[in-house]
Amino acid sequence: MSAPEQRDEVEMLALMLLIRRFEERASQQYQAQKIGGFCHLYIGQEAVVVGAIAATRDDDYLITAYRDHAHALARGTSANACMAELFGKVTGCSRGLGGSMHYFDKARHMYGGHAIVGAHVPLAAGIALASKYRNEDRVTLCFFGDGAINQGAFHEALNMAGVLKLPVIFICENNLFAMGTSVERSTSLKQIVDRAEGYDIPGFIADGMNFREVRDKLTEVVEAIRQNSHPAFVEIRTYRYRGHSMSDPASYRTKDQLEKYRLDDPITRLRAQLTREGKLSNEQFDVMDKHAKDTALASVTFAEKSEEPPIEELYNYTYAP
Amino acid sequence: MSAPEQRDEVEMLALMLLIRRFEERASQQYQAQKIGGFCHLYIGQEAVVVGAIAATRDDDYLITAYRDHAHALARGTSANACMAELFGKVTGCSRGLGGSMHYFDKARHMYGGHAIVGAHVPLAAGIALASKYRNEDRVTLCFFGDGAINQGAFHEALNMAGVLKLPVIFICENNLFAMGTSVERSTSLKQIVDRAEGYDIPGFIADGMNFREVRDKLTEVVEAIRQNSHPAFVEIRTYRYRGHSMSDPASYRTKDQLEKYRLDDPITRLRAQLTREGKLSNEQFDVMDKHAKDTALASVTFAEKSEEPPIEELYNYTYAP
Amino acid sequence: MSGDMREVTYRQALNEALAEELERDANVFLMGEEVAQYNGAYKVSQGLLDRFGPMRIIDTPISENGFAGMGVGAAMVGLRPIVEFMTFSFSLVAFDQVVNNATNMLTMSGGQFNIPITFRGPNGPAHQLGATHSHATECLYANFPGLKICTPATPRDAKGLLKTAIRDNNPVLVLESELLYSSKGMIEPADQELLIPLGEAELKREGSDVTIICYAQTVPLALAAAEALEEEEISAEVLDLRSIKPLDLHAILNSVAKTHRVVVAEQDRPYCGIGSEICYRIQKEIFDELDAPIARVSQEDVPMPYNERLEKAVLPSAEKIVAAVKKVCDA
Amino acid sequence: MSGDMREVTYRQALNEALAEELERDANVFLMGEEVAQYNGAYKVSQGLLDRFGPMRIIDTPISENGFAGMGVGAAMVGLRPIVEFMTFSFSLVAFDQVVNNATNMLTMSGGQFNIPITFRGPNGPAHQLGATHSHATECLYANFPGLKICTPATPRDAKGLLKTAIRDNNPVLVLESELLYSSKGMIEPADQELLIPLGEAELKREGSDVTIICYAQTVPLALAAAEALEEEEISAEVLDLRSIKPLDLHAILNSVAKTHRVVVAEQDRPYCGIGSEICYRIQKEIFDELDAPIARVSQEDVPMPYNERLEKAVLPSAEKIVAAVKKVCDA
Ligand SMILES: Cc1ncc(C[n+]2csc(CCOP(=O)(O)OP(=O)(O)O)c2C)c(N)n1
Ligand SMILES: Cc1ncc(C[n+]2csc(CCOP(=O)(O)OP(=O)(O)O)c2C)c(N)n1
Ligand SMILES: [Mg+2]
Ligand SMILES: [Mg+2]
Repeated sequence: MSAPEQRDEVEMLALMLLIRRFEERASQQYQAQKIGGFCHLYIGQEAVVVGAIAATRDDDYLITAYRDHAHALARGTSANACMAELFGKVTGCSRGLGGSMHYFDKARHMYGGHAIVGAHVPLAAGIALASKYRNEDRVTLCFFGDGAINQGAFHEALNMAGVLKLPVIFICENNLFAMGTSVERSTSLKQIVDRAEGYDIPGFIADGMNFREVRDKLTEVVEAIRQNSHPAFVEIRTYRYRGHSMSDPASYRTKDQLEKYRLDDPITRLRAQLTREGKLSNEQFDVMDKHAKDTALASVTFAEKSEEPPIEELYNYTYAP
Repeated sequence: MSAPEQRDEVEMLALMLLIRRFEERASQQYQAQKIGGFCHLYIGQEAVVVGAIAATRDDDYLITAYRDHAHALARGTSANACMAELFGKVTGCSRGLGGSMHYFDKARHMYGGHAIVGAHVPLAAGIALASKYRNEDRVTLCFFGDGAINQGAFHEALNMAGVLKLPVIFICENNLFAMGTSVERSTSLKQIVDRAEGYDIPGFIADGMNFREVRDKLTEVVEAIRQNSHPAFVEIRTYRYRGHSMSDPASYRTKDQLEKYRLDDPITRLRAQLTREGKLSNEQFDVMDKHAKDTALASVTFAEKSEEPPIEELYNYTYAP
Repeated sequence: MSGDMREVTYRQALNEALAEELERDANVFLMGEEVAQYNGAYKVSQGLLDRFGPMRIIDTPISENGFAGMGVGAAMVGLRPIVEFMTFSFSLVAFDQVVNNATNMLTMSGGQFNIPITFRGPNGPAHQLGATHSHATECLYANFPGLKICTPATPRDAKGLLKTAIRDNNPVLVLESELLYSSKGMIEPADQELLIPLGEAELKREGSDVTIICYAQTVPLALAAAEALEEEEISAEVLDLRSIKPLDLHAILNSVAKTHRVVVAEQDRPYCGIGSEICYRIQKEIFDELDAPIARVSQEDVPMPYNERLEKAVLPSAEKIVAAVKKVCDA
Repeated sequence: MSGDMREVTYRQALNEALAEELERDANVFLMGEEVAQYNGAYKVSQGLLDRFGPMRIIDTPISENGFAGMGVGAAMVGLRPIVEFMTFSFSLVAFDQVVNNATNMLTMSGGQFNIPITFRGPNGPAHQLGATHSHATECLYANFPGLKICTPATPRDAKGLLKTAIRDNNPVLVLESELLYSSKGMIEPADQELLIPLGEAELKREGSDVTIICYAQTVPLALAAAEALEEEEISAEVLDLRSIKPLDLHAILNSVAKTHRVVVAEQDRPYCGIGSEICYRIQKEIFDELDAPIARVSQEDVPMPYNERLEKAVLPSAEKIVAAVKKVCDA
């Protein structure tokens, strides 16, 4: 099962690298207090969104929660626009008004960056409704965490997506924790994917540390949806290396657990696969990584040099003309 | 499987008769404009709540939605107090302040009568939490309609009841419609009970036109819970003969469907069973029925003669001392 | 105005507005509980399913938060959803979607996503529906920047404001009144476009001694009060706000500058109610014009009781407005 | 007062209040996201799980509406739940349970079921959290009869009000402030019972020229403003409401009767905000005592932007209060 026009794997690896290097820089800048508010890093989960990108078209819709830097970058939003947003600059992807949790890029069909847990899931159903309304074969990718599945909004959206047969994929990025609460402590279920049964929606599982598995599973799901509009639910098992947000020491989990996942790193794995298959040399990888690092570093300079949104703009975004 | 102290079936039949006759009177008084607001009749569904009463103890908790006359009567609230409530009189079970949708009887552990669809389901989980907190073996019976299962509050409550292993039975009175919307049009599921799987909660089905089946199924569930605290979900399939509320002509359903269920009437069926088994003569039944009718009629007189809540009470129920 | 004015009900006026806008713009659709096959719990959407089909008139489950959010999502893609709340009391379970997602999106996205959505349905107490079903939500929603709110009191305003709301590029709440659905009024011929701008109050009656500021259900009460006051030789001006947000402060100040006395007749509860805000605005702008403290007639600050007599004691009424006006005029 | 006063943080004061009430009454328990194993997102519940165990300190899923409702249900049976909202911004997804079930139950049941529940957590804007995470909810909740609301600004008030709230037989919102958690203040010794009644304002500073009415986050701002004004020879009285509902109108009127000039400094948004209501009440009761229109310093009426400079422009500040006072004193 492969998508008609599957994306180049080396490019996808480069994307994962960019995401990681970008967030490492963001983390550093946050610690240097150049960035305010909350900041949630995606490091460790890169194969999830990049796998999804590899399985979909550029005009498919994407929406996610507040751990959203990767999703924008994966959609092609520039590192400059992403870093500038963290700095609250007018050159940011949300003009500095949204911040880390609210990345938006309408032109690239990145529909946010949403900070109320679970509340964007109905939005995804609505976007998918619009596809159906207009008779387009575009699929909506809706990402959320394992903690979000216990919100009422999630439930209502899944049921309606099922009733209306909407072309939306609910992608649960199960990183085992919602802040300090493990899935077992928050969720009455043997495994998360079982919740899809309560809505008669087909459910799938993929290993989120494995780019190819994510891509292939989603490719299959996307193709089925394009043929015959319906929702699907995919539980992708992954892990965040960092704390919940920059201020969380993550003392609720063991070093061993973290180490186990680090050894299963999605970037290392895809790199090894490509190297083994002769598609990527070490030199090529180093060039890619340097490029990612340079791009991330350059984005900091860009953000620093950018202007703040003018104070006269204060009232410009409350109402549309 | 029978409850240790199962209730007398003839008494249970008498209770079903009282509920029906009471509501027939209520309907008449509503049409005569003696009753205001909304008024939702339970006629046709009597075996559900009476079956549940037959399976539980007097000190178990009960909570339901706005179609609640039967639930109070089944708990032993007097017809007088119930009718007076409809008339908005101070002798009503909620002092005339609640009305048809808000029957309460704390002494009999009737925890309401709740009018926001789905919103009482978390209350039920909280009541059950209190049982567990106090280490009591009391079970909470939480009734709601098929329409309520698509509310976020329902979802959040079921998950938490599962996580905390609360002694609560979620009883879905599936009467096929939520106002004019059939279950198929509102709910993405093959059958309602399947939703319990999404919370890893044991699910059961019972025929709500059959008193004995409801009682026996619930007896089984209640015993399991008393032994080992946990939630359960029971879909009880039933039918309301009348419209959604007094103002609904119910033109969304066929005469045939209604007729089919009327032929399966829960009162007629239990009566026939008891008669066949030699436990009830026609004369006894007639006496019982007359008693039910008299009680209902007397409740109207009582309600009419009762006082309205004094206007000085207006500010008495906003805050407790 | 050309053509003959005709008499329609408030309900019918709303129905016309929906039909005309659905006809005019293929991006417009209606969604809510019982709006399609049942033709609306209060029959506002009568006939629309037959005319526009199930893709544009969509029945939903009882999932207010979910379908409100679905509306917002569809609006992000450029559709123009009309979301019916069976009543705005039920919008309280959808509060988050309305006050966070609909209103904040434009700001949070740095101007990329405006949300052209209309939320509509009956608002405010009806008759003996009890505490949970009688909420007047206007003052709650008014606190949120990004929302517009209108409150039609007549069939003409109902049609004109709803049409404008649907065409607005922002989230607009059209707060109707169950008690007014069957009321009648004159309105332009069906073939004549009727649009009433948001944010324009209307003098429903001129007067010189006192200004009664009102909206929605309190408009007929204020008019009745004004009539009664005439007999006592008090000339009351009745200003119907029509929109709560934006507020037509200009019209308010003009009237107050003329009468120097104000009674705000509002259908909501008093604490942080619409009247509180209006009072602040007036005293801020033209403190010296006031000859007496501003009086308010609102609900009493108690949960709505079911009993009819107590309910009446809680609600604003023409009598209470008359009494308030007299007190203000005596001051 | 016996014993020595001591210095504690606002966070620690809240923690003491929780521990003391948990100790005192076995019916009291605490429930919310991350309150137990994580010791609280803002560490207010530090150490409580260890001390009171998992039946009384309960971690919940991210299901605010669900666990708020669970709290109400438990309260119906006579338990005294303390429900923590990680922030009151998230209480908006639980709005229905708070404003319908907690508040209306006593009325709807004809007096049978009172709801002795405390909802607590940080409220109001913190720092660069953006539009959805910066809500000041006091004016929304104030509209609902049946609720009581307090807004401590100091460690002493935090402890005393929270303890009183937990013992109250009604639903009480204790609206804390994230920005104040680490602030310090003097407080009675730990072995001395500290209860502060709901509905009693406190003069945090005496003055004669103008009354600055404030609460929660605006108390330190008002005090700073008063200090700055002293240099300009304006003597400002700072009245900390401490409770929003019931409102200590008596204290307000007393102060205004003395100073004749008022600035309300509030942390919420302006439209139908707390200041609107206070303005209405003052002018209603002592219209003639006012020598100038009442001024307000509140948020600007826009969704909260992330950018720090714009956020600052939206928020109330000591400088803005100073400016408002000067204007009022010039009038
Ligand atoms: C309604 C709501 N409640 C609480 C929060 C605070 N909060 C932010 S993220 C989070 C945990 C979410 O965990 P999960 O969904 O698993 O996503 P992850 O952080 O693991 O990506 C919580 C509790 C919130 N933003 N919104
Ligand atoms: C949140 C909310 N939305 C809508 C309503 C209006 N409403 C009252 S009952 C009802 C239908 C409920 O159907 P169901 O749950 O199947 O119960 P039944 O009436 O069949 O007993 C609706 C939509 C409400 N009371 N609360
Ligand atoms: Mg997670
Ligand atoms: Mg039903």
